[in-house]
Amino acid sequence: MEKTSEISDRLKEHLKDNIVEMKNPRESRIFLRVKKEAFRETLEYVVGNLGFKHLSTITGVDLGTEIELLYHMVLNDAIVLTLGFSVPKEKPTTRTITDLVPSAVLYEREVHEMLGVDFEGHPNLIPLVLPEGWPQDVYPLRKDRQFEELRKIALEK
Amino acid sequence: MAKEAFEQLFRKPATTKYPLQKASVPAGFRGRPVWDMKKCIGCSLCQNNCPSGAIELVGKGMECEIKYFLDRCVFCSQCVEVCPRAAIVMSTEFELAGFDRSKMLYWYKRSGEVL
Amino acid sequence: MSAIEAAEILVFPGLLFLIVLAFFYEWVDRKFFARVQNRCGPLFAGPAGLFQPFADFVKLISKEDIVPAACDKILFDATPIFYFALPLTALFLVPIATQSALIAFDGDLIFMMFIFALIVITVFLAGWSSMNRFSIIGAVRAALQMLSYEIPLALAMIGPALAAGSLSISAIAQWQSSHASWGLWLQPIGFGTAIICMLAELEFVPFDIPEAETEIVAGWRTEFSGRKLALFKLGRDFELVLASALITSLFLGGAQQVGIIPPIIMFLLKTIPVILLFSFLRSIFARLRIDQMTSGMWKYLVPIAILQLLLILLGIGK
Amino acid sequence: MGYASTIKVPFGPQHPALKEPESFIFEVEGDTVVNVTARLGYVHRGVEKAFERRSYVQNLYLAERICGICSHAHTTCYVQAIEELLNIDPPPRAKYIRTIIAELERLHSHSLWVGVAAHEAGFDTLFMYTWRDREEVMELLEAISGNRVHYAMNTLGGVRRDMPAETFPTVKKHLDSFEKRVNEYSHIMKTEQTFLKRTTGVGILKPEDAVSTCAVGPNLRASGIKEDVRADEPYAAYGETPFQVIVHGGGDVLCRALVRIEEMTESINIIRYALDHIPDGPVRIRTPVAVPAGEAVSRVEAPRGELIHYAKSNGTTKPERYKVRAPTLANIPSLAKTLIGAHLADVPLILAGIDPCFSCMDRMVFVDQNRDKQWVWNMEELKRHAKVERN
Repeated sequence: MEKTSEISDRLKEHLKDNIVEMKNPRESRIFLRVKKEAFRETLEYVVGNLGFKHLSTITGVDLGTEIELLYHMVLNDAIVLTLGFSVPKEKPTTRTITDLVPSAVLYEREVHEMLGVDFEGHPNLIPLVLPEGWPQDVYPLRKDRQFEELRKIALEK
Repeated sequence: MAKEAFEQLFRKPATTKYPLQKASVPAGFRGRPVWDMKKCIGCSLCQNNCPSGAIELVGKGMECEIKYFLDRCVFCSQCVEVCPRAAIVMSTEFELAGFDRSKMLYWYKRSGEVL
Repeated sequence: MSAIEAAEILVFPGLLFLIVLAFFYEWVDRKFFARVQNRCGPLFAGPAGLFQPFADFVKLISKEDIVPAACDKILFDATPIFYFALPLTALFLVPIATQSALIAFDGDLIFMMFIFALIVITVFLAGWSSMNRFSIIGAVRAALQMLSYEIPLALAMIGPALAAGSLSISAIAQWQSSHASWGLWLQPIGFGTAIICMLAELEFVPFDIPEAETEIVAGWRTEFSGRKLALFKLGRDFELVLASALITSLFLGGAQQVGIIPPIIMFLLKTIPVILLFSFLRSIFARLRIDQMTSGMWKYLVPIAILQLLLILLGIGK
Repeated sequence: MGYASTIKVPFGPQHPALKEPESFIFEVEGDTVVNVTARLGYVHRGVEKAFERRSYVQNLYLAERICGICSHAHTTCYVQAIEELLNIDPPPRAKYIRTIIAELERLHSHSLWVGVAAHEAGFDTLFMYTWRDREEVMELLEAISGNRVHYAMNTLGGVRRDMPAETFPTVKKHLDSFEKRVNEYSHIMKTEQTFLKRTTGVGILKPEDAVSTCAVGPNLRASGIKEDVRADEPYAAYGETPFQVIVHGGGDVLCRALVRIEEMTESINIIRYALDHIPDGPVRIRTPVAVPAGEAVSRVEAPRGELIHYAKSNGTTKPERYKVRAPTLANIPSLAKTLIGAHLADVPLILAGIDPCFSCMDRMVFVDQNRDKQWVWNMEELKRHAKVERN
């Protein structure tokens, strides 16, 4: 089995200055943030060459002016690579990864409805868990949405 | 399977006749929390730590009274854990369901009476 | 019609007695089923929950009767009555209180088979008329199921008739008592076939395919509520009585007079074990799929039933 | 050509085969499923948003309430993430107790599953037996933790209650009798012909499909892929406990049943080992209220498979972002693969086969914390809602 450090070395070597941030807080955890343009290529490398076949989930984080997308990829059920990049909040669009990892379909839908990120090329980008009739432009997990406001919307509906 | 099923005929039913026959709970069961107002010093730790907002302090310090909302309580016993004076204990009371939420307020007064 | 005849039809062993018996047998079935599963079963209504089926019936009668907008109103109203009346009619053909049934004629066995077919047709119409996806699937399954168990059932019922040389149920029962030999000992294969087919007729596990709860909600009964459902439930209980009574008459010697014991006691003593057998069988299997059920019936049960007939024709089991 | 040859059969939001509200609409041609659409979110409660406005201690109980069956798995995952952020290591005795509770939880979850699967197959007697015997484990959990479902054993920096050594013989006694019962189920499942007929070759998930759809847990292991977070990335006391990862190659519902049954035996052995080797010492250490800024990913093998939590802290007493992905959601894509082409009668079994836990998956009704407003529908509102639904 490959070591966590080996993988991070290989990633460093391959990506060079496309890396925004790379952390290795403990064994079997890698946090890697790349530039938006380099994400697709990185993912192809990670899935194709490093063998990270399992996508655990996609997390979207509202950073204020940007939305960060974190893809938690798992190798051999042991090493978690959290691959992230940011999209601007005004125009949060990125390409879908469903062609590379088919099971991302649900996770992308979830991020889309919760944070309003558009995944170009996604086969069916409709809300996953929010109720029918939920307003189009209300994304609950964005920081500017308050809890009380969301409850009001849910009650009015 | 047939043998297994046949054997059951000569066994006592595993279910109990619950409302007629009281269910027992083990020691350490987390039932409805009960306050001892003689011990309470009004530190408000229980209120601040309660995950479901079931505890409300009325007044301050030694004069405070405790409002406990049974309908919000999740019986986690975090309040028991944080209480510095051990003024809260979890009772073994568990048949707490009801139809009226307004009856589920327990108001612990300083005088020791409970509304 | 004399007063006695009227009393016979309406009270004993007619309508009223049969209703009480139907509730009682449902209770026996439920209680036994529960005990096999290590549960208490009905408990609160009456001693040991004896009145629970009746309480359920009263409760259902008092409930709102919801009629779906899309249903066929006439059929939707009529089928519960048919479903309740058909097994009741059939029960008059079976000897209960005396050695001969209330209505007995040569050929009533054929009439009985006809009623069994009618019951399933009623079920089919009930499901079809409610215009619900689950009901229609259940109705089609019921019809398909009937096609597979009707033949072996008829073959199994013909066995005792051949042995007794009569097509009257009462005559078959009397032939067994006069020969002091039950169909069960003479034709065990036929008895087994009949039990299996009756399980299918009663829609008991493993043949509860038309109303498979976890697949199609309540199958053909999905849309029925209130008093219609109450009638269906009562009809089901009648069917239970009918199945056990028929098995008793054809294979267990029927309601015999043994010494001073009146036929009615013998009838009860014989039908209750049959109910328990049904109850036990339905507790130890998983539900089959409709294709598995159909192919199983045609591949195995029909040849077995024919084998029994051949044995009788060869003189074994007469 | 010109006529519709398929009918749509809805399963849910209310359906006897689904123990929780979730909607599946099957397009059926004859008796064969040709298409399936899932509508999730009926038990969406906004948990992830709620995490952001509670303190770390309060969140502990919120995490527990994501799911009833795997409540311990969620809290374990939560405390692991926060402990990593706090950079503390809980005492070894606490880790052993976490392991014991986790395995007891797996026992009761799997026996619940065996019962549900039997019920879906119309096998109600087995369902009653398994649930009866499950009570034994539930009562054990109640005696250890004080509650049957929400054990509330985990806390930041350890566990809340110690297990006194004098209780061990009782636990072992119950385990012995439960093990006998487990062997009995495995015997019934392997020999009862009607049950075998309903489960063999039903809902086959091929290994390559299992990998490509990112299936997790027993579902994955029944397809012959040997992956188990407990073994591959040990947490709690699993690194010190010997156990086997159960794998079956068939990929059908029967294999999923066998994987779970055999895992139950394995769990009993783990608990026995843990009881024999539990170290002495404290069960918890004090933790600060505020958590330093950072991020952590925590994984746990819940009874249903890999559970992953992501925590991001910002140095205050409340998390910045908390993400939960429950195993059922990960298994939904594989479900679509297995359902298409199945008999309608097999649908409940296949659905049950992944051991769905929809509350877990949907997470998030707005948990009422507002003191004066109550979100309870009165009859009038309900009727109005019903009318709207009908139109």
